[in-house]
Amino acid sequence: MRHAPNAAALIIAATLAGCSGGIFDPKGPIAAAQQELLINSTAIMLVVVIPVILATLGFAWWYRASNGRARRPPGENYEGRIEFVTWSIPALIVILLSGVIWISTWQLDPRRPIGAKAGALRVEVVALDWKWLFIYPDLGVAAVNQLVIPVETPIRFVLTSATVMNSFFIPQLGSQIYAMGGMTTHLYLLADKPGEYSGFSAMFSGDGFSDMRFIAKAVPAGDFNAWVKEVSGAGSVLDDDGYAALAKPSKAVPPRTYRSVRPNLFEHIIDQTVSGPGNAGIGAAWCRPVKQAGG
Amino acid sequence: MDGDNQAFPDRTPGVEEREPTANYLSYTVGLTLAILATIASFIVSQTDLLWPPGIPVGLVVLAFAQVGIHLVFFLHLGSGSDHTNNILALAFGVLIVFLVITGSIWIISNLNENMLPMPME
Amino acid sequence: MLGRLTWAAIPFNEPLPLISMGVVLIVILAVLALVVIKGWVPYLWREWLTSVDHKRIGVMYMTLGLVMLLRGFADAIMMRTQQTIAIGDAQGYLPPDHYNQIFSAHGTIMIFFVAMPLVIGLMNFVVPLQLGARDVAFPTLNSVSFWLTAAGALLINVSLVVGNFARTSWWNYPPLSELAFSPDVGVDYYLWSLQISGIGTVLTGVNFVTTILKVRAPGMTYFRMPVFCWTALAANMLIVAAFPILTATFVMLLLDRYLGMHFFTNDGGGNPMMYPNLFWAWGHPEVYILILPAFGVYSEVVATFSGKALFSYRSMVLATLGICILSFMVWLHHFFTMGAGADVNAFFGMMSTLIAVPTGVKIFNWLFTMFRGRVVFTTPMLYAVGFMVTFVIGGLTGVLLAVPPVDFVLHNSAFLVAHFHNVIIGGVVFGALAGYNYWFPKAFGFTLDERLGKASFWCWLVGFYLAFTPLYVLGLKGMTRRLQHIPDPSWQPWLLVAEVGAIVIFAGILCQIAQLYVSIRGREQRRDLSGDPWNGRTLEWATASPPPAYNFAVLPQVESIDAFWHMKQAGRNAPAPSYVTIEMPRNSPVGFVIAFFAVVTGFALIWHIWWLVVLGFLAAVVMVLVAGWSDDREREVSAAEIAQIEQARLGPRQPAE
Amino acid sequence: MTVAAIQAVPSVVPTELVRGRGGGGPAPKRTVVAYGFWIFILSDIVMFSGLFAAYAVLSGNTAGGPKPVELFNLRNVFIETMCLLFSSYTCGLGALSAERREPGRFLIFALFTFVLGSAFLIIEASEFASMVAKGAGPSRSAFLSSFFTLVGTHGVHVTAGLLWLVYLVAQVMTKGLRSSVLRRLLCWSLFWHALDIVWVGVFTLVYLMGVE
Ligand code: HEA
Ligand code: HEA
Ligand code: CUA
Ligand SMILES: [Cu+2]
Repeated sequence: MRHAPNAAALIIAATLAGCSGGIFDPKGPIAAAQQELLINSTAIMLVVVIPVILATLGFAWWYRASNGRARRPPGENYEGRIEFVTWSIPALIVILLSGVIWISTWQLDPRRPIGAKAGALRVEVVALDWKWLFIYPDLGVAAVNQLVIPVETPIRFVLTSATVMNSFFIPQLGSQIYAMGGMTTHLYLLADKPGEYSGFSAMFSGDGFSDMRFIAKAVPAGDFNAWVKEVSGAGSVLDDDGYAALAKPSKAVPPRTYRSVRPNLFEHIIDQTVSGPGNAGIGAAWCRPVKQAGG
Repeated sequence: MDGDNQAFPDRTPGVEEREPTANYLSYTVGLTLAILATIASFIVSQTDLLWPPGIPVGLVVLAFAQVGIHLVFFLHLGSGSDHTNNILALAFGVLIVFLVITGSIWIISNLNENMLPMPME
Repeated sequence: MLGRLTWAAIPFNEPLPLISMGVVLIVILAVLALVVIKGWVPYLWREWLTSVDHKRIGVMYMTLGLVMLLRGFADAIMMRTQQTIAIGDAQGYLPPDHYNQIFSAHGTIMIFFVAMPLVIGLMNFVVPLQLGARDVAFPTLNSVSFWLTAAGALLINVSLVVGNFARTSWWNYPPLSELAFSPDVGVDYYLWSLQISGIGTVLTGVNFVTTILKVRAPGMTYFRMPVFCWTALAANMLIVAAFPILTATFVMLLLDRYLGMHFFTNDGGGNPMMYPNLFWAWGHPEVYILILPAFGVYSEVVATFSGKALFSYRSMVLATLGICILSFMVWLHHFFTMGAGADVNAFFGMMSTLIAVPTGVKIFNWLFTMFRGRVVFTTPMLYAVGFMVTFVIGGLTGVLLAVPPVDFVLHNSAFLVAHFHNVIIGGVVFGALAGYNYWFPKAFGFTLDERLGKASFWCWLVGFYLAFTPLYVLGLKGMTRRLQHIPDPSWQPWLLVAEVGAIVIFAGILCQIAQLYVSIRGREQRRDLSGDPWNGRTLEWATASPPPAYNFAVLPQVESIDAFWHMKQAGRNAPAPSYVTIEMPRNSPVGFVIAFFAVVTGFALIWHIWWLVVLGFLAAVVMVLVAGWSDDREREVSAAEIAQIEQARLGPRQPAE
Repeated sequence: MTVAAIQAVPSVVPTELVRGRGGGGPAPKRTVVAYGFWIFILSDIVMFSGLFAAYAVLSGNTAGGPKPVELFNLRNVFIETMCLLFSSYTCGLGALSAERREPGRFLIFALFTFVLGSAFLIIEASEFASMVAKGAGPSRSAFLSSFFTLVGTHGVHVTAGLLWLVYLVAQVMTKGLRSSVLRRLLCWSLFWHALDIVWVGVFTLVYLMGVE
């Protein structure tokens, strides 16, 4: 009986895990932790929720007016003791959950580097209308709607948007995070198994939103280096003109790669976004919205 | 029924019951205090009388004092027959204003900090 | 002359909207023609449109809510159908531009013009009766509130025909909603209709807080108020405290759009994150504005149909106030994934779960009210039990979303969509329908058909589980919300089930309509002469069904909680009642006229017809000034008149002296 | 059993029991109106809190445009503040005279209030105009958007308050100080004092903290 909630949660999980994709099919430590957290929290709550549901049905049925066998002693409700229980049961669960929340939120903070052996690979992500641009600043290449990463290597995503808000999400790897104009968000993920995982924007961004999808391909380190070599050998260059062409709204864009990228493109995009369309460069004096007025 | 209703006359529509309000003196006191608080605010902000990093705090404290003066001497909060309700409503309002303003500042400044180009190490 | 308005605004080239628009127009014209031919105009104008009677206004709110529910449902079924057929390479029958309008309209209409009118309508009808009052504190203002809400609803429906609605979701987040990305009128429709109805809602909040705190029957101390009045008080405090934030936020977005300011733009130093922050500072309290009155309904229903006082009135009140305050400290849980630090996320996550405590206490109290009671399964009680089972599941998934790292993978997923439909349908809609079935006899003097009512309940319950359980599953499989077409063909079976669920809910609506029809037809046999068909506990059952305009010929003297129950228990013979003159508010066209000009002004603002803006606004102001001048707002109902009405009503049933 | 039952109940509820806990039956109209208006004012202040929050968050975002220090003139702000303070004073005295049914005095105080309020508005308007002339209009930067909106909304309230005052003076002149008019005056004076309170927030947060 003690394990009933856990069992129930596991059954739900099992039905889902049978299928591929989604957050019950994790391929990295973050996603795995989140799956476990989800199941544990559900189990903790089911401890009270299942009895409540059963009691509701049970009481309603047993005390139906037509049931003469139900005992209904007259007189006051005995309040005090039950009242104490009604407050303390949810309170206890909430205290437990709060502990879980506090610890897990720090541990799974998207900005927290993942402690794996290899140094993190930096990938800059730019949300465009309606496709994703991935820049590998240290490797000098870039790709659209296609993300190739080495397995077992923490990836340090740095994200912004050249347009409206979007949310960058690869369910099988874990946490999503918003990409916003003029701002930089940060996310660490790690894939521990090779494979192709679907990624998309989880924040509605307009007409082309439904097709703003990409494949995140996790490959062994050797394959990754080969891929980089292959990419840098062919294809076009992502310079200012190339970027301007790319930034124009387009839907269901097929994956493509760039053999080289204009230096500091990411920073340049941020500047351009905050200083308004067509004003690239003038934004020298723009102020990152960091300094607050007092008060 | 009328006899019964003595304790709670049906006063709803149109019946007058004058509440004793303040007098000239209380308004004058209020004005004097408010002016003093205003002057103090301006002085604090323009001079180094107060330890400079403490100036914003000082200004906020003075603003609260000033609002209190207005509430007591101009709006006569706390006098009158059934003012508990007014004060409770005010307390609720102040709580909400406080939550919205400090909450927003906390949230947005935290977000901004987290969105610097350099991540935490 | 006509600003941005040209013939191009009417979608002649798109058959779908054109047909629906044609149908709607024909229906409206037919109804109008019928009203005119039958000579009902004067009656409608006198008795309804200008009425300031809280009972009539309540009924009008409910009608508005139910009619708009049909509109919202039409949107829902279109979305469900699109998502079942547009899978893989198929694009379905709705292009993105149309689909995006539909889900935006569905969310906006359901929240602002279905759920809000339903709960406000119930509060309007019930609260003054339960308080033993003659009307609300400001009856004319009440009518203004209603008509402003109706004006907003009208404006949003105009967008169907003239121009288009927003394609920016019901959140309307900038920068997407800024001029740069949404240059057409859709967002302006959204903003102005919500601004106009928002003013009405704030005034309702002011009105009801004052009513509940200042115009109760003699002897009704705070701790003798029915629980529904407590939840209504809390909900209206939340309205007063939350809606102005929304107003301010929309003002800023409007200034960005109309005067080129930079509150939420990407450029010019604007900060788009400020909008979600303020929007949810309103938005989270908003969901409790909806659920608290529903909790009140369940409290009344469960107590009545268990034949027992509510278990632990004290905890119920405390829990209500607790939820009221806490609801203002959790808003960040709607944007955990925006990138705040762990400290902020964890704080708001913990505060969110804290709300489970008072909510849980409420659930337990209803549970223990049934315990050792005598439970009668009427339609309202079925809804209450269905709610208790369903809502705890929605609450559980809500708490799950409140765990930040879990939300990192579930935010904006179908799982979230399932969560809020779970709590809104299983909580708010069930509550509204329970209240509708429970108080209908009081409002109209005859009972509703129980058989069809129960059939409708079962359709709703089964339909809900069929329609939304698949969405929980799909969310876990990585389906995000607001998808115009579905990328993964393996999801199709689940989507089919969801479609079936929506159809079962539709069957529920049909039962509901049939129930209304059957009951009206058989009303002579269904008359409720007692005024107390359910053996109720609170004061609204102490007067006739339907209640006279003044509610109570003699203000009741309250001595306990469940005042009417105790009166019935005490049940001594009455002294011959002696009546005195009552002053009642006069009917007033002010609300209707102001709302009319609000629609005109709003429409003109949307289309940039500046001269009409000025004209409409001035006309509304003049109306306010005219109304504010009058001192003659009450009419007297003389003692003799009251005696006559009361005699006619309870003459034969007057207890023997 | 229904209505009859109500009347059956003995109506003598002990006064001590219910006073102060709201059991005294419907409150007098004046109390109801004043309370309702008080709640409305609180909602208005919450609306301002949204604008204050926006200003607090955006005031650093000048987008290369002028900063608060370069724009604000504290001498003007001080004069504006004094105008509002004195107008609150005359407003209070006017309310007092009205209460005492002294229409003559009331009108004089109303005139003072109107003049002081208008002076405030004129200073504010000229300040706005000079800022716009300097190229520091509301669409220059987020800081200026939030500044003009916050301060301007307060200004719009003051304008509305003045127009309302004129309207009420007209009512006093035609109808005299009868109770319905007195109730409206009460609401107006609550409104006017509340604007003063909002202004305290404005000059502290926007002006003093902006330049210090
Ligand atoms: C009536 C409406 C309503 C209600 C009552 C609730 C109730 C709750 N909601 Fe929900 N919510 C919405 C309407 C509502 N919500 C809407 C409309 C959205 C999305 C809007 C959008 O994005 O478009 C949303 C979104 C939403 C999110 C954002 C998710 C995201 O965007 O990623 C979160 C996250 O924390 C959340 C949490 C909660 C919690 C913790 C409760 C709690 O109040 C639930 C408390 C109840 C219980 C827990 C059950 C009963 C308790 C017991 C039986 C006691 C024992 C149990 C425990 C101790 C766990 N809700
Ligand atoms: C009150 C709130 C409410 C209600 C009741 C509903 C009800 C329903 N909703 Fe909705 N929904 C939202 C609020 C609501 N929704 C919101 C806020 C969004 C987010 C929008 C956004 O993304 O921006 C959303 C989004 C949303 C989506 C989009 C999901 C996505 O983003 O991908 C879908 C898809 O299927 C959906 C489906 C449904 C269905 C099938 C119902 C059904 O249950 C419909 C039920 C309605 C009826 C059955 C009508 C009943 C009519 C009567 C009872 C009248 C009877 C008349 C008389 C008696 C006179 N909803
Ligand atoms: Cu997001 Cu700064
Ligand atoms: Cu919420």
